[in-house]
Amino acid sequence: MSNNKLTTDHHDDAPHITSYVEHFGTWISLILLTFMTVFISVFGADLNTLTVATALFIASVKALVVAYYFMHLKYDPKLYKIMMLVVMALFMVFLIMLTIDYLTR
Amino acid sequence: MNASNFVEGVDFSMYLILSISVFFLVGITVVMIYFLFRYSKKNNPVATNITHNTYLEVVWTIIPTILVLIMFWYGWTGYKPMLTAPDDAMEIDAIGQMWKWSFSYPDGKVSDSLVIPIDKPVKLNLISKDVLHSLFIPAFRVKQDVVPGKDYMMWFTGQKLGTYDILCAEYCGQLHSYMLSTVSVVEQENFDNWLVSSPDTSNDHPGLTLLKNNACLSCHTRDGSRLVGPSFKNLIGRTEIIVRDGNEEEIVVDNQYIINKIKVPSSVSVVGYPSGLMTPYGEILSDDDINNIIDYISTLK
Amino acid sequence: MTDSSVSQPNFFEVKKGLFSWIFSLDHKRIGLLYLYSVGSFFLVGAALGVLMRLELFNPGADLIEAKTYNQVFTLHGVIMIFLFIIPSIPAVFGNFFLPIMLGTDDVAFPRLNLLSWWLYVLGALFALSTLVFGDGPADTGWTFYAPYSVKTGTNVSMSVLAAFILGFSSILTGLNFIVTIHRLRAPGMGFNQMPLFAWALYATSWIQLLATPIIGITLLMIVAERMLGIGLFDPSIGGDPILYQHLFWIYSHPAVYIMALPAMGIVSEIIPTFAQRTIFGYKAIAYSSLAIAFVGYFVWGHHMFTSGMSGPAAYIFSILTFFVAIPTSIKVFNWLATMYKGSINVQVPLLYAVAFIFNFLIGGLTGLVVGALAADVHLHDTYFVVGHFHYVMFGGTGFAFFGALHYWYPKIWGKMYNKLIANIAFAILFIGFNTLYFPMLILGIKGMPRRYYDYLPEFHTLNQISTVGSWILIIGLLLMIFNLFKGYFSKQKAPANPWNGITLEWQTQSPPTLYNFDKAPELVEGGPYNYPNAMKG
Amino acid sequence: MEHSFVLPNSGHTYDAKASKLGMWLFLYTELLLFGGLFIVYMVYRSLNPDAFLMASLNLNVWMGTVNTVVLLTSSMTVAMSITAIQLGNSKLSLKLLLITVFAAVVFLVIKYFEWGAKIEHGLWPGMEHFGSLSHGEQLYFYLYFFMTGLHGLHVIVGMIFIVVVMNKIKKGSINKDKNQLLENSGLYWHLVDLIWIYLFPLFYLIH
Ligand code: HEA
Ligand code: HEA
Ligand code: HEC
Ligand code: CUA
Ligand SMILES: [Cu+2]
Repeated sequence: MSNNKLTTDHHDDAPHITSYVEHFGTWISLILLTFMTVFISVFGADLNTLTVATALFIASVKALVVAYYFMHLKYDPKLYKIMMLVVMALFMVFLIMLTIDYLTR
Repeated sequence: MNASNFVEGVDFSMYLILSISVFFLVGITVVMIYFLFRYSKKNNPVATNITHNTYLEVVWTIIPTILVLIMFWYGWTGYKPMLTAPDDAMEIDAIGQMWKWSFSYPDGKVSDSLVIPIDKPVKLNLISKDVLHSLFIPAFRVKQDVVPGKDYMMWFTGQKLGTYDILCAEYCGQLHSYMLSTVSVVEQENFDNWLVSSPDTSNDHPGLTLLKNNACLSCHTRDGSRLVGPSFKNLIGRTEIIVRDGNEEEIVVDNQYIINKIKVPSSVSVVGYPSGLMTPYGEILSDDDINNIIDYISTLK
Repeated sequence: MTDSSVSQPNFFEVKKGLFSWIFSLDHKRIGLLYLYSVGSFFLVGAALGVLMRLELFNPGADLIEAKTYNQVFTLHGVIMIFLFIIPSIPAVFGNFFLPIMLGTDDVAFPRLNLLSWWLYVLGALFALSTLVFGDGPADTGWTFYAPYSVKTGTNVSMSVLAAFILGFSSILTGLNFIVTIHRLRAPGMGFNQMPLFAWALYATSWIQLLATPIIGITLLMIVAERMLGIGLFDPSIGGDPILYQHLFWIYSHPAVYIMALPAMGIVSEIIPTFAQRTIFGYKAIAYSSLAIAFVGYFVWGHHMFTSGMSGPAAYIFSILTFFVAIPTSIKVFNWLATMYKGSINVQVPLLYAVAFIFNFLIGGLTGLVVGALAADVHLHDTYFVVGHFHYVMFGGTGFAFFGALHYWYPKIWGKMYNKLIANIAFAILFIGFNTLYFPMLILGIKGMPRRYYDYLPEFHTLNQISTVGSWILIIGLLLMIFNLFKGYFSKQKAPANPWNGITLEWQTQSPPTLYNFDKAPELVEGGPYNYPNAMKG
Repeated sequence: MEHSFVLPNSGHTYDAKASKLGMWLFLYTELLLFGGLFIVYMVYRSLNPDAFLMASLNLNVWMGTVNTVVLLTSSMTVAMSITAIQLGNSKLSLKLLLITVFAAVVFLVIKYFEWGAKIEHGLWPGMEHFGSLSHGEQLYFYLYFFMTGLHGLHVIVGMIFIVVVMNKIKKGSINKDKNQLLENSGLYWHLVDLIWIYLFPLFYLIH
């Protein structure tokens, strides 16, 4: 049925199956990152303004891991990566434009 | 001479763009209509497939680009001076509230209309007591929103004697279109005289003066008709249904109720009227003022 | 397929009865459901517009009270924006023709498509319920600016929820179209062989998808503040009303391109068909849609030049605003060049397309005036802006909508309207339109603010002219509608391809069969508009 | 469906890829829905940095951490359930989904206690103690309730989605060859997780 479809946007039809081990590994790394960010925030208070940056940085790494492995983005056709990138870029530009306004008021 | 120092910049950018616009509008329309006739089915039975022409396309990308950059430039240069007031500008507080402007001068004089000396930069500190307003003087080509909780300003120099309209340009509720005032540009000496003259103390009841000055009358009438809030006529002694702490109850309006209502309007709300519109006046009106108001209201029978 | 072969039952005939319509999964029926609902709301909104014009005929209070007037323009704006113009072309003609033009039998998710329509109906009910429930329709303007929208006693929550629901309806339509375009193009039809209407819808859909949620959440914040006391924009605790405006316009500016791009797509279909030659600059038109959609995201601040936004932000928004004008002007020049050396068959749809260009030029060029910082300080929130947006929305998108109606009418119903009456109606409509809105531009330059129930005496004459224009417009519009209805009941069948078009919808019978095609459609070689009867250029 | 003739590109045939593309597009709108709130958060936090810090001290970092772990674990189990079904093991897939739903419930229960504690301390808008907070702190709590509330709503929707999917697995309509719906529910669930990944540091870890 589905192989009737046009596949201009996708090349390979055999789905990639992620192994249990890989999922488990992903989970481990996410947990580690979580503890890291909590640790930095609770015990590393002297980092001051840097804490926001590190917390957000770690969160972004986590988000990337979730998207790439759990959400399978890594094995998906390029289109999905491009779309995700565009959406993120769009949102970043919103933030940047707003920052320009609020910083220069 | 222009009415204000900004007229030139604004008008230049406006009319420049309008002229370019008229040029393109007329040009494109004429060409379009010409094509409709010249290449009609009758005059040109066989069409020609022309897919593109790179040279032409580059030209008609670059020309508009240059033109819009010019437009931006004059828009900017006309706008930029509006952002910073000169240091020697005379500062006046311009207060917007539903639906009345008032202007408060440094030495305490408060007026419903703006009076300014000619050729002297004036800076208005824009204060809103409730919602968004926008102070708009078409003749001066200035406009700036008045935002509650923010202190924005606008400035200008009146350059031509005369009286001009002040309008509210940001929608602010029922009587938005009546939130009008005027600005008079006068000679310096007339201005000085005006500033020290005491407001014409007519034989108004002091309570009425207070009601007028605080814009109470833009929401409450004195003749029993309904505006935004309940009328003041026959207010004292009236039986009403109000909501207090979420419960409806029937009360008889007395002085204490009115004092409370004026100071903390959110504490009770009258059934059938929008709650939350009236702003607290506890810090604006002294107890004496409120007593004067009540005294006046009690005369409205 | 033309009617030479044994013709199959068309999609009207397969099933009958109300339920076969309101629960139909057929994209053509859903498109028509949208047409009827969108059309009805247009009339309601238009009647409100005429009511305002009547009130403004003379200064002072004549017909309605100030508060009612405020509710009327709010409802007018909400209906026209959310119930009429945003769904108009995509949901009606996009639904009906996108699959056919791509050579497929439906959109990718037919059930989701039906859900969109139901959400639309639900949202419409919410919006209109304010007439009956609570303290009447919102009186905030369609922009719902905080803090007034939080303070007023009118039924803002309901109107705002309506906009929220309608937003989701619009998102789902957009989502459906994107997937349809990615997955269901006819074999051999690459992106660059798609009709330009499909390109326009593609760009539009991305805006619907990525901008609408922002207004959704913003409006929810207003509801939360009104109902739960969660005061995110409340200035008395340091909330920032200007932040509300930012969020509102982050959606609502891109939204104006949701309104404009499909209309441009229509014009890009009509002109080559009636010029009987290939479109000039196919790629430029196709990609400029994407460019407009993309740059359009970053110019929202031009609605806020006088709001107290910072100077540097204002400069950036202003210059970006000007940059959006460039892809738009590229389109205009390409359309013009498409008429060059065509063999032009002047018919009603083409007249609407030409009127679109004229009106849209006025609208777009006045847009440039308000895009300039200095000029906008004077013109912001005046009738100049009202004139600007009616020119682009009504004169542009509205006229394109009427044009599409006349263009595809024979395909949808298999009938033809009276062409003479259609021409007369067009002429009246065009004259009425310009009489109605041109004076507004002058009023604005003279300084008359918008959302004014009452005005100063110096604005009297122009307001009267404008109101008279609205009467002319009524006549034209009623004549047009009458003519379309009459055509529907005429006995004569229209040929399957009356305009000699070559995009795929002209290959099927009129009205199309349930599954659109009963034989694989044949793509035109050398691009969708490569007219075989034209000379090589 | 009595097509006399079926187009090769028919919209009426099952198309896993279309369904996946559609799901992703929907996730983008969800991301931007929360995006609007993140914008508000960014602006108010940058305007009231100290008040946000003060207010965040009312939150229990450990509860937040536990909830993060719970959500991450549930994310892993849905991901694994997809692997299971792709390998043809519906039973295992169902079990893994059950764990996911269970984790979702745990998450909500913890959230319930957190909110309950806030309300007990009078930190709900309109309560007396709330009025005595500084403006910035009030904004913080408005945002806290609004954002975690909306997120909680998404958890509930995701749960329902997964339960529906479980039913279909039981009935066999989701199976080794046709499992896009399961994958979609997984994608949705990961999104819920993704948003929490940002909510957690933004509300709990301000120090
Ligand atoms: C269909 C809807 C639509 C479209 C397409 C547009 C298109 C544009 N709009 Fe408009 N606009 C609205 C709908 C629309 N607008 C609405 C509804 C409002 C008011 C909302 C409210 O407050 O209620 C508004 C308000 C509005 C404002 C805010 C005004 C104010 O409140 O102060 C501004 C300011 O910059 C603006 C600018 C523009 C510009 C630059 C374009 C450009 O995209 C136009 C580009 C087109 C052209 C330029 C014409 C073609 C060009 C040529 C033929 C070539 C020659 C050109 C050059 C030399 C460059 N618009
Ligand atoms: C697609 C969008 C669209 C369309 C088509 C229109 C169409 C019309 N609008 Fe529009 N208008 C808006 C969108 C639109 N409007 C928006 C967004 C606002 C801003 C709101 C706000 O400020 O918040 C606005 C604001 C607005 C104002 C400004 C109000 C103010 O600021 O105070 C005015 C004033 O004249 C006006 C008038 C009209 C008129 C006369 C029509 C007419 O052109 C309508 C055409 C229709 C007819 C001529 C009649 C058709 C025939 C019938 C209805 C049958 C007859 C009916 C009976 C017998 C019952 N509109
Ligand atoms: C923006 C509109 C507005 C302004 C300005 C305003 N009020 Fe009111 N007022 C209302 C509304 C609306 C109500 C009724 C709803 C409510 O209870 O809040 C009300 C109620 C009242 C009541 C109670 C009336 C009753 O029937 O119980 C009094 C007294 C009152 N106002 C006095 C004043 C005074 C004095 C001023 C000026 C110093 C003033 N108001 C300014 C809108 C306003
Ligand atoms: Cu004040 Cu409008
Ligand atoms: Cu805009």
